[in-house]
This record gives sequence, structure tokens and C-alpha cells, in this order.
Amino acid sequence: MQIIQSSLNDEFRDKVRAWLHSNVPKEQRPKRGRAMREFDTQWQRTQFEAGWAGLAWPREYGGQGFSLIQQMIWMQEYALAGAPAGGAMFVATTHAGPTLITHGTEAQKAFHLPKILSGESVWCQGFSEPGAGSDLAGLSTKAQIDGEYLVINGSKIWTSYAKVADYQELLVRTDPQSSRHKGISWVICDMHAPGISVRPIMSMSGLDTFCEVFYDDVRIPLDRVVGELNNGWRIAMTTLGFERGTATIAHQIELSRTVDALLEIAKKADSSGTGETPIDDTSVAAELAVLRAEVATLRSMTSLTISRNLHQDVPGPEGAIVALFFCELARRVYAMAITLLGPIGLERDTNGRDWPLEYLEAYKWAIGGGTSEIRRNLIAERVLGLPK
Amino acid sequence: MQIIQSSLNDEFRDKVRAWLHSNVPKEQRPKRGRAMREFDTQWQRTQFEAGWAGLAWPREYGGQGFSLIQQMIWMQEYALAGAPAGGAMFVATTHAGPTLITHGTEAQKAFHLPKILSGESVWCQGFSEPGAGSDLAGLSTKAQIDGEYLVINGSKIWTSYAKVADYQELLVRTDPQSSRHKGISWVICDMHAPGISVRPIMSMSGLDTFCEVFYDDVRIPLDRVVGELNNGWRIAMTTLGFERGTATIAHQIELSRTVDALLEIAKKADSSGTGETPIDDTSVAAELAVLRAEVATLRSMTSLTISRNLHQDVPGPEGAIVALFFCELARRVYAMAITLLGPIGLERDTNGRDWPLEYLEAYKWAIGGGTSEIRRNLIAERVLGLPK
Amino acid sequence: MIIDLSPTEDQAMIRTSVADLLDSVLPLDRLLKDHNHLASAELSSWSSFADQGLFGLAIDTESGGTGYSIAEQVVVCNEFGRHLVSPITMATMLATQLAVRAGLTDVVRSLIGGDKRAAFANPVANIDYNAGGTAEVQVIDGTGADYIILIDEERALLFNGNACEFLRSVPAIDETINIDRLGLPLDQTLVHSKDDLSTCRHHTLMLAAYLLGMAEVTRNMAVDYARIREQFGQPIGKFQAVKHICADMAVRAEAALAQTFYAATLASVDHPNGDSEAASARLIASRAALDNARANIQVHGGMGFSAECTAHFFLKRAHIITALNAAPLAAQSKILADLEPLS
Amino acid sequence: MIIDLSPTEDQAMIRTSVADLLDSVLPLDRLLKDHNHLASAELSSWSSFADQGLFGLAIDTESGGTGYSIAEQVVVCNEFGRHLVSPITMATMLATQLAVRAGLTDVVRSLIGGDKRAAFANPVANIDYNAGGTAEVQVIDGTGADYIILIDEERALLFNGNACEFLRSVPAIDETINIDRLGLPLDQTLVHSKDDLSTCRHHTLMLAAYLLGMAEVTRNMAVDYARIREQFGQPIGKFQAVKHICADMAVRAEAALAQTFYAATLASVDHPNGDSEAASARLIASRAALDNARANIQVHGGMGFSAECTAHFFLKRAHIITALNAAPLAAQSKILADLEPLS
Repeated sequence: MQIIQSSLNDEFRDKVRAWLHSNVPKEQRPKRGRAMREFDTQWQRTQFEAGWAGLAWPREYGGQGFSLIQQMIWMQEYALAGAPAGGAMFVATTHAGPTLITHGTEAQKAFHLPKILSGESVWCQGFSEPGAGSDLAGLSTKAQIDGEYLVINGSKIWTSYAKVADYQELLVRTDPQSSRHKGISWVICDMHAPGISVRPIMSMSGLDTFCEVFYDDVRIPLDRVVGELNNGWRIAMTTLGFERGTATIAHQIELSRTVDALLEIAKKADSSGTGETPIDDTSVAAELAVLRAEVATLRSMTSLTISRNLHQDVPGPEGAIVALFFCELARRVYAMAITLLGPIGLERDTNGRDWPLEYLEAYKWAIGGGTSEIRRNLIAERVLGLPK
Repeated sequence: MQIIQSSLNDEFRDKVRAWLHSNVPKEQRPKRGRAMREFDTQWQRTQFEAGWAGLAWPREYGGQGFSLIQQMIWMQEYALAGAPAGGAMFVATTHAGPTLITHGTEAQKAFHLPKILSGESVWCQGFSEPGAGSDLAGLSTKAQIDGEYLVINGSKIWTSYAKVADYQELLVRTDPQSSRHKGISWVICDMHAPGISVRPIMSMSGLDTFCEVFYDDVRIPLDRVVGELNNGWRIAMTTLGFERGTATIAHQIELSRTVDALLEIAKKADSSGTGETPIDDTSVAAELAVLRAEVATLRSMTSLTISRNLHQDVPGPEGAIVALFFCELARRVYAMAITLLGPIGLERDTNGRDWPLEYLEAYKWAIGGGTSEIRRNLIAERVLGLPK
Repeated sequence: MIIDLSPTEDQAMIRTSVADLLDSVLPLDRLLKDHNHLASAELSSWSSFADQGLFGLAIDTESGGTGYSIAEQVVVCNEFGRHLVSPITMATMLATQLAVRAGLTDVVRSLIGGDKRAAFANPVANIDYNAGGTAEVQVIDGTGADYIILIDEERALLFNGNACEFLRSVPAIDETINIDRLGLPLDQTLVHSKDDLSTCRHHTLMLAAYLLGMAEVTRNMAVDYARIREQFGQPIGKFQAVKHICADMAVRAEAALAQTFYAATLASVDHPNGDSEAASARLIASRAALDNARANIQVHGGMGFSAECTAHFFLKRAHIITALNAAPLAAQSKILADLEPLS
Repeated sequence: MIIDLSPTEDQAMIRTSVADLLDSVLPLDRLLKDHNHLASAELSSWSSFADQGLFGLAIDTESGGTGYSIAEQVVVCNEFGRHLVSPITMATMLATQLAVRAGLTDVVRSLIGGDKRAAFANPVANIDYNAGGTAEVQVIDGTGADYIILIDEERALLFNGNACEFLRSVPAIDETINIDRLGLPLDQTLVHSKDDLSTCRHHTLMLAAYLLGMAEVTRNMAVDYARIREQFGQPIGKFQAVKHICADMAVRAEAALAQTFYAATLASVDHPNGDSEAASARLIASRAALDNARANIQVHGGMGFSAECTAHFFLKRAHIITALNAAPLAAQSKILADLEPLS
């Protein structure tokens, strides 16, 4: 436990803050379609041109090779400046790029990495299937080898941004005799290839970033396989990106600001004219105090993860603990918003904030990217060492 | 949904109430030893002599053969009159007796049933073992057949009142080749037989009703087997007593009275002299309101179970739902007592009530007689029909 | 007091016939298709609801009703909740009851006959009834309603729909219902009943029954899905984590059922504890509906989060019904009031 | 602000040496034997605690201390919690701190040297400090204590033990500690510090660290038991229900760890957010200690409920430490206060 004092870090923070202050887009991010893609890729290009793209990527691949502390400073300032989330560029910059850097061929790297950094190409992820959600290893999308090609048939689901993506990290079963973790390959799929169709799935909050992707005899050249054939499971599992615990900073700061917003609401006298404010109700105050303590704790847990990673090369499985804490907390924070606002919380536009949308969106954290149940298994088995 | 109006029921209630009013023991029940046994057996004898023993037992075996509604009225009035719980007589009257009536030989019934009803013999239960708690079928206490005798070796645990009991319902493995549910027998064990030793186990609340019982070459005549040899599992599982859902009435009324007591405490001004009472704190009021709604609900759930049993012969598995609701609620009610009382709640004697003891005792419900986890399995599999 | 919580023959019959009707005219998957704009599905079946006598179920036969009690009304509202029927049905039942007490025979006849309908008003801030003037409210599926009913824990007001001022429509958390902001003219009430506590109590119980229905259906949906959905080579219902989620759903639904039916039975004989028991029922049923809706989404995983499965409608509707004329502090003091011993 | 929450070399060394000492002189199973009457085990090792410099850890070297900060003190209190050490150790550390601020060099020397000791007073009702007179308190393991320390969220008072009036002994929920009711003479304080907020903050953090230690040990105990206890032919730790209980315990312990260490780091530089962060730490650690103690009992089943296993001591001690000088409303307003942005 100690505060890391460094004038170099302070200078870096000042520089980041100044640049973000002048460059963070002022216009609203469009919620869908080409306009959304344009916005996200343009913001990536802006960062790229100013030398802020690929913060965690090695310098030899065009990245900035920042230290973990520098990344953390960037993420903090980024969130505090209200800079937009990666959006359509998220998979490319934090997952596909790092995977290619670690496992790709020279040709794959040379072709894709510059396009990702400059915001030229958008990636999506094709891992989950209708029959293989929590059980990713149960995937059944087939890839048959036909000469120099893989011929893909099947479907993927919960693929964000598939509608606007150029490429997809696609997991397919290349060995038809195999089952579970064996015989899976990690392939770069061109989303413009013939035989691909994309169906948006409306989420319960009314957003349609999720899609289902169908593959009907889609032909992918064999040189698009990353790593080796039938080695895809290891590649999908070992590549956690380079962010080393800093990725939750944005969520944590957003949640913390939301609790502050609730506190402001609770301190305002209601329209009944009695002069009483919700916070005068000790049960409201108690609940807000718990939430505020918990968002502070989320910040501290993020800091603890990063601290551990300062002293170890490979991030430990404790990341699942922070993820579980976050997803349970997020839902309670937004549920409190609905309760606190009473009948007004049922309306989708309250003084410019769509609380119901934010509340409903918060349900995704306990489901997507591993349900809370899967995370608890993981914590029990990998962190605590309980038998499988 | 309807109120059952019946002048016969009203007369019965008046009669029960009048008798209990005059006969419920006024002295404190001793907490341990022979004095406790004397108290419990004397109260049983008092009820027996007045014609109130074996309410649910058939008349041919000396019971009263009361209807379910009459049993329910009795239990309500019994709890409201503050009559003592069955204590050392509980296993004999609600479990051993009904088991013998259903599965015993004529000789077994003729010998034991009168002694139970009149309070002459005290029974205890020998089911759980150190290695077989939640997994009762994993029991390993051995009974070897030696001529006309079973020779018992092993140990049982969590046996209430073993120190003062005359007989024990004992589950033993009579077929050494068998495993799990097969090869188990249900035996009447004389607790005064040579080779039995009893070690009290202190519970975390400081009570020592639980015991561990050790069997060292204990010889039990073969005619003490109830049902047939190796058929004990079925006997243990099918005998649920005759109480058909009325057994929780006492718990429910006690819990409801405890919440009322907490409400009284919360309405009293604290000693700080500010005139403020805990209930003025809306978070305290809100928590008490939830608890009161929940104890009302427990009462309604008990009523629902009994209502169902008015129209069906065999009680359904829904009883596990009431049991789970009760055990989770009981712990929260007593935990609220400790919180509400603040520092004073840490002291074991507060105005004549030992709140810490009651709070600590409340932990047993989620563990004994099936943990909450086992109950959830049972509800999922038997009530909801989810796959085993 | 001995209460038999099992359905009477009449109650069982009423349940079956209402359930059959709703299964055929308001199947749940209607909501996936057109979001039920302005309660269109309900309105096109309005006359068949009237034909079944639903709007005068708890009204004396002399007043043109069926002569049943709140107990039977609770059975019907329970089915409404299971089918996510628009709350205008319950509003119309309560409007009938208010009109009977006020002797408005024409209004009673038109409501029971299915010619007119009512909608619930939900205050957006505390209303000062003595000050008069206009009170701003949300109205649920109230566009075109003939009457607007405003109920809190101690009074019930009935307004003519066309006497109310339309302010604006607002998009709601639940896209299957419609919320309008209206101004209610407090000095132009058709009925202003200050001590008709039985109507208030019935309102509380009907909402509890509706929420109970939601808790039951979500439990069933989760169990059905857990039986068929396979992951890791087996139905997810074999995993203890999923089993225990479902078991907890069963406990919540059973608790809400027992307390709602118990309270309704007491209310049917105007028992003095009726208010407290009804408030407890609504509290328990609200928590059951919300928590079961959440658990059902979780059991359904990605499908539960998508709009292509009906799971999310139960979450949204639970928020609407939970917030409808909710007065948590008044409900709390009812629950905490001194009670008569029940035996 | 960049904080490294990993232990520094000094912190790691302090933890190891304290843990080694406590493992040898205060092993947990001592509590199964004699219930630690009047903190007898602690008192017989008192001089070895003093030899390790524990009572002057966060005291300047000029004043005779070791010159570390609250961060190192938190590491030590964390070990105290893991071993369920009597709170008199923490009371003595804080008494030293108060005595330093008041310039009582003799008192400081005798406390640091292990010749004298202090105990915590816990008010049984609100105390009116302006009224003077005698305040009735509980004192924890205070029989024979040289000093009594009374701390709330905004002040700290130190009394001479023999100036206090003994009222009576009371049996406690936790049989391993001793509670006396004492009367404190409010106008005979050795130190009455009204704005020494840093001592109040240290008190809050030390209790949080102690509770954290309990949450960690109960997690470990549950996991160890789940690995070896077999039911249904396999370790119970293979059942998802038990796995998930343990996973939730791990989350609670990790949360308490992160927040306590973070808040201690801020406190070590007197950061203006220190009060709020410390109050959050105590809240999170209290819940972690209580909930993990309960979960540990549940995982242990019948053994957990018996007095023959150490699980129950953690539940009881968690109640004692949670209630110690607790001022929930004051803590709430600290948590809800306006904060400085942290970067």
C-alpha cells in the first residue's frame, strides 16, 4: 500500500488531459447504422493521428507500448473527460489486434494491424452460438476443408456490431470428429464474403447492437486461420488482450458518476412542495450510502487488480471477482434509480436521461461474456481451488 | 378461499382453550438433565390423562383421531397459551409412534404405544452420522446378525435428548454388501443396553441438547426390527408423522410474537432522552414492516399447506417450501433483534430475554433436518420436476 | 379462524373460464408482435370480458353484478397478471364498485355491460386534495378511457375522462403499455370517496393478485426453459445453481399466493385486519413479481435479455404495477398497525 | 492518483512477523479450550507484542514509536482479526496515539513498552458530552485495564481505568470476550480530543482491517472444509451450491481487502477523502465479516453449528466489532459527503 508519486506520471497525466480536453468529440454519438460506424472509426483515426492509438500494443506493431500505469492514467482521464466508449472499434483494438500480435502470421499482422489502429477496419466477434452460450466449447459451426479454403456453415449469435463490421474473429469446428475444446480453429472471416447474412436482435432495452450471423457455404482461404488449424480454443482462451485490468476503469467511473447523479436527485426537494427531500428518508440515505461505498470499493478492486499486475507478468484469475462484483452492483445501482424516481422512473425521458434504458441495459452484465453463475464457478475452481 | 364457519369447531376451540388455560404448566421448564425429562414427561402425562394425547393418532391405538381442522385448532391454541414444546417427548409422539403404528408388529405396538402416550418412555432419533449428514443414505453404522441378535458398531450424531432417552429409532446397515439406500434397517434400540455411550455436544448457542451416540457391540434382539430387515430406508422416508402441515404452527406463532416484541422495542424511546424512538427511523420501520409481512405470510403458507391436505390424502412435497421460507425468515428476524438493540443486543440478558441465545439458536433451522441447500434441491426436483 | 385457501368450486370454475378466454384472445406472444398499442387486444375482446361478467363480479346482483366477493375478483386478477392484461380491466372493475357506492346506476350499467371503460391514474407527486385545482398524473392505457380512477391508501376518486386535460404522451419503460400525462380537475369528480376503505383494500388485493400471477408464470417459464435448454451436454436444470434459482422462485410465488389468498379471504368478510393483511400481500407479491422476473431473465441467459422472448415483459410490467398508486409509508403503517388476534 | 495496493517490502515483513508470532502464541484453537477468559492469552504475550513494537507502530520515532503509518497499522490489525485477538490490542494502539497528541510522554512510554494497556468503551446510549457527569458504557476485555478509550466519529476520550466506576459484568454473545458495564467520569478525562479526526479515522480503519481478517479466514476455512468433507460420495466443494457460496465469500473478502487498503493508503497521506473512504471500508468489511461468518457456518453444516468448531467464534466476534462505537448515521453522512475527484 503506497501512493506512487512520480513527476513523469504527473506530466503524462497533464498531457493526456490536455489532449482529451481539446479532442473529445462534442457531438452525440449516433446510436445506429453507418453514422455510428463513421463516428467510432473517426474517433479512432483522431486518436491514431495524434499518437494515442494502441496504447497497450507493442511499439513494433504501431502501438504506444505504454506502461501499465500510463494505461491506467489514460483510462482514468478518458472516462473523466467523457470520451466515447470504443463502440464498433472495441473488438478490433482490444481483442482482435492483440490476438493477431500474439498468434498471427507476419502477413496477417502486416495487413490488419495498421487498418485497426487507423480506424480503417471494424471487427466483430463470432464466438457464441445459439446452442453454445455459456458452454462455448460446445460450438458446432462447421468449417470443411475444400482445397485451399474452409467452407463455413452454421450461425453465431450475440455478435455486437456485425451489421457494420469488416472482419470477424470466428471460432469454427474444423475437425468434424472432434468434440468440445478440440478441433476448433480461430479464423479471420471477411464479413463482406458471399453467404454471410446478418440479422439484428433487439435487446430488451430497445437497442439492436446484437446480431445473429448466418454462414451459408462461406469460403474462407486457409491462410486466414490464426495460430494453427484445430488450435483455436487455446488461442481464444489465452488472449485476454493487453489491458491487464484497466478495462473496468471506464465502467467503474461511469457507475460512480451515476451514484453521484442519484445523490443529486435525492437531495432535490420533490414537487410536492413540502420541502422534504428523498434523502431525508433514512432508508433512502442508507441505501445510497451502501451504493456509494460499493462504487468506491469497485474503484479499489480495480486498483488492486492493476497493482497485482504491476508485480506479475500474467494476470491472475481474480479478474473474475471484480467482474462479478461489478455486474451485481451495476444492476442494483440502476434499479435504485428506478425506485428513487418513483412513477417518473417509469418514463423513458426524464430531464434528458433515459433511466429505464440504462436500467434495462444493466441486465446484460450478468449474462454476457459469461453469466454470473459461470463466473462463480470460475472463482470457486480457479481462484479458490475447489474441485471441478 | 373461504372461511370455514362451524359451531362444532368453535365449541372444540373453546374446550381446548379452557383446558389449556387451566393446565399449562406455570413453572419454567428446566433446561437440562433429569429435571427437564421429568417436566416433559409429566406434561405428556397430564395431557394423556385429560384425553389430549396422540391427537393425530388413530383411536384404535389410544389416540384421539382428531380431524385435521381440530389438530390445527389445538396447535393454534397450544401456541397461543404458551404451552411448552414437546421437548424430550417430541420424537416419541410425532415420529416413533406414527412409524410403529404404520409399520410395527402387533407386539411392538402393544408394548410401546401406551408408554409413549402416557409419557412413560422417551425416544430419540439415531439417523445422522458424522460421515452422513445431508447424505443420510451414506450411513455406515454396522449391524451384524449374530443368531437372534443384531450386533451394532458405529456412531450417530445430532441426536437430541439421547442423554435422557429410553429408546431410539436407529437406522443401521444390516447388509454389509449393500450401499446407499439398500440394506438399511430401522431398529428399536434400547438406550440402556450395554455398549452404548452418549457424549453431549455443545451447540454454538451454549445449549447441549445434541449428542453423539457410540455403539460398541450393542446387542439388539432381531424382533426389534421394524418393518422388514433391509427395508429401513423406505420406512424412514415414508413416515412423515400424522401432523399434515400443522407442525409449523407453533414456530409460526412464536416468530410472529417475536416480531411483535421487536415492534414494541422499536416504539420505546431510547435512553438518550431525545424522545426519538427507533421506529421513527424509516429504515427501521421499513425493515420491521417487511418482517411483519413475512411472518403473516408464513402463517398464510401454513394455512395453505393445511388447506391442501384437507383435500388430499398424502401431503405433497410443497412442505419443503414452507420449511425453507421459515428457516431463512427465522434467522433474519433474530438478526434484526440484535441489530435493533445495538450494543445491548450483545448482552445475554436483556430485560429477561436472552436475545443472543435465540439468535444463535435460529441458525440451526437452515442446517438441521436438511440444510437449505438440500431443501432447494428437493423443491427443484420434487415440486418443480427439474431433472435429478 | 379456520380458512380453507383451496379454491371453492365456483372459484375454480371462474378461473378456468377466464383462463380459457385469455389463452385464446390474449396469448402472451401477442406482445412480441405488435406491442399491444393502446391495449388494442384487450379492447377488441372487451365485450367478451363483459359477457363473462368480469366487470361486475363483486357487485351485488341488485346493482346488476354477479354477486361474488373480492375473493373471486382476486382469482380473475390473478389470471390477468398471468396474461399481462392491460390494467384498464382492473380499473374498470374498481370504477364499477365506486359508481355503485355513489349510486350512479347509469355508469354502473355501462361499465358492467362493457360499453364504457376506466383507466388508472398514477400521481407523479403528492396531491393536496384540499387545495383543489388540477393534479398531474400518469394514466395507464388511458387514451379514450371514459373514466379515470385515482386511488390511494385512504380515498378513491372517479373522473369523467373528457373532463381531464391531456398534457402529453410519454414513452414508458414497458413498451406494451401507454402512458399519458393528464391533468385531473380535483373539483370536478364524479365520485370522491374519502372513507370507502373497502375499495382501497380491493385495489391493493387486485394488484397483489396480478403481481402473483406474474410471479407464477415467470417461475413456470424458467422451469420449462431449464428443462429443455442444454449446455455442457445436459439440461441446465440439472445444474444446482439453476435448480436453486428456480427453487427460490417457487418459494416467492408460493408465499405471494398464500398471503394474497389469505388476505382476500379476510377482506371478503370485512375483517378488521384486512387492511394490514392486504398491504402485506401487495408487498410480498411485488417482491415476488420483480425478483422472479429478474431470475427468469437470468435463467434464460442471452434469450432472456433479448426482446424476442417474453421474459422481459414481466420485468417491465412488474415495475409498472409495483409503482401504481404506491404509497410505501402508508402501506408500512398499515402493516405495522395493531392487529386483532386471529383465532 | 496512482496507488499500488500490493504490500511494500516493509509491510510484507511486518505481516510475516506478526502472523508468525500470533500463530505461535494465539492459535485459533486456543478459543476451544478455555474461552480466553479476560484475554488471558493476549496478556501473557503482551510483552512480546511490545517487543515487536506493535503499540507504537504508527508513532513518530521521536515519541518512541516505530515511525510507520496507518497503512502498516492496518496490516497488523488485519492479522489481529485473522487470529481473533482481543480488541485491547487495538485500543492500546489508539490510546498511544491519543497520548502522543496530548503530550503525555509517560503514558506513551508505558503503553509502547507494554507496561500498561487500554480497552475500548462502547456507549450503550447517546452521550451528551456537554452535560458532564457519568456515561454508562460497555468495556470490552477491560477488567484491569489501565486506560479506557472512548471514540466516536468526531472525538476521542482517554480515561484512567481506576477513575471509572465498575457497575457489573454482563455475559456477552461472544463467550471469548468479557464485557463490563462501567461508568465513565466525563469531566475526568486524561485526553479529550474533539478534532483529532485522524485518530477517529485510524480507529475506523483498524476495525475495518480486523473485520477483513475475519472475512479472509472464514473464506479459507469454508474452502478447506469443502475440499475434504465428503457427502454423496464426493467432496461437498464439487457441488455448485457450495462452490457458489464460497465464490461469494471470495468476492466479499476481496472487496473488503481492496477498499480497506485503499482507504488506509489515502489516510496515510491525510487525504481529504480519507474519512469517507474509511467509513466505506468499515461498512464493506463489516458486511463481509458477518456474511462470511454465516456462510462458513452453513458450509460446515452441523459442525458449524456446534461449539466444537471455531466457525461460530467468527460470527460472534463480527457482531462485537461491528457494534463497537458504531454510529451508522454519522458514518452514512461521511460516506455521502462531497468528495474530491481522485485523479
